Amino acid sequence: MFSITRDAIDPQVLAARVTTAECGACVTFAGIVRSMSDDLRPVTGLQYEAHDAMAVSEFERIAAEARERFGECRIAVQHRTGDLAIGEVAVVVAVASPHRKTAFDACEYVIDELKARAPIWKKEHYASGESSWRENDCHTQTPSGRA
Amino acid sequence: MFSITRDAIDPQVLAARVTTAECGACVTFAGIVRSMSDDLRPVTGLQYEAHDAMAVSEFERIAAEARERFGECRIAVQHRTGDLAIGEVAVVVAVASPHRKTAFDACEYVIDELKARAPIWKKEHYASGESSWRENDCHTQTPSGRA
Amino acid sequence: MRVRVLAFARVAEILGWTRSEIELSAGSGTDDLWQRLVTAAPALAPLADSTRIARNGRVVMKAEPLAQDDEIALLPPAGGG
Amino acid sequence: MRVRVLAFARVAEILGWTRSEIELSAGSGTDDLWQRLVTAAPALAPLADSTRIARNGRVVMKAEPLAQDDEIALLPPAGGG
Repeated sequence: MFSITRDAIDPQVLAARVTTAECGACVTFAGIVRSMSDDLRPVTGLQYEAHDAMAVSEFERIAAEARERFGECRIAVQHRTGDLAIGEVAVVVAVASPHRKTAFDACEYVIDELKARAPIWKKEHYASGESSWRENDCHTQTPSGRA
Repeated sequence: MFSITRDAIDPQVLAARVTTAECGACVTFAGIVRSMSDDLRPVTGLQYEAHDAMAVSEFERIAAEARERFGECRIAVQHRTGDLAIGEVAVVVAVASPHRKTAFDACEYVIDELKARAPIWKKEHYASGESSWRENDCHTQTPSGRA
Repeated sequence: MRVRVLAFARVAEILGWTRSEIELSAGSGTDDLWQRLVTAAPALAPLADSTRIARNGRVVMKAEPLAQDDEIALLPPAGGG
Repeated sequence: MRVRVLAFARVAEILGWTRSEIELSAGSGTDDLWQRLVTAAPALAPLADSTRIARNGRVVMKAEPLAQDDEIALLPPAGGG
């Protein structure tokens, strides 16, 4: 249900994986490579890397939190690494539950927390030839192990 | 972007239809036929009917409201009619936008309003052989034209 | 004056049809049409408050005069999704 | 004592490698390892506050002693999604 992959992601595969006969609702979030950065620079592609094992552990923790907060539901998360072109899917979160409110809330929670906490990094490549590592807003500032 | 169909619905087709190079987020809601009714009776299948033209007009109105409330986004809605089996997709709402908050909010708004307002009806068929028309909670009580 | 009436869901089951052409005297309104239907199918009466009436695709907020060839739809409470 | 170090993103670019085996004297901690890396690559110093250190898959909250064969990961601020 939780993985890092270097291959193309099919949101429908994850949606099917979480949906059972008891589920009346399936909410799927797909994060897609945009042609424009947040600071409005034309983007030619993205490069993702991850600490695969730690990222998967973080997905599991976040999903457990979501179930505790919003109610029983089935959650799948897949994030891609490597070089991605405009329009390609970088991440999918799929949540199925008996009722839709749980699925919406859990799906939004998982992607918000994933962006803040999962050990995954993104480098934007610009039409200008430049590139830069982009950091998400991180609401939890975790101390480090240096001192 | 807005339709009633008697054929199987593919959520991925709607997701692809709304996603452009400017969109970083696509949120898809699929409403699926459950094996259990809200009052916990085993369900064998559902039957949907609609006033097709009025339903499509209502989808368009609801989508326009969502864009006004939550910001620019691309919205597709498809609802199926006829006889549906457990696990089949009855309705899909797909929303793509540059940022995910708009897509989540608009998608949830559209399905909430669709259930309350669109002229679509659902009959549940139970394992017992009985059946009944099920009404959604309707937050807007519209006067009628009888008096 | 002849109008086309579309019935749905529970209302259609009570009436026994999903579409019908109904002849009304000139000057009739949506209220007269509803009364005509209740006379033919008294089981419809309890659904008066919950059934909305649409004329040519728009829900009417109070009784409206009808015109030749109008499409009148009888809409029970929504159950989609 | 030898530990395996994984570097990611900006940190990897500054160090010039993504994985390395580093020999440390017995009793060294995560703080000593970081200091060793900064000495080799001074451009790392400004990233001290933003870089988290994980030991065997768990982020350490303050300096911890290292053990033979530890996996130490240097994690810049998250950028996924």
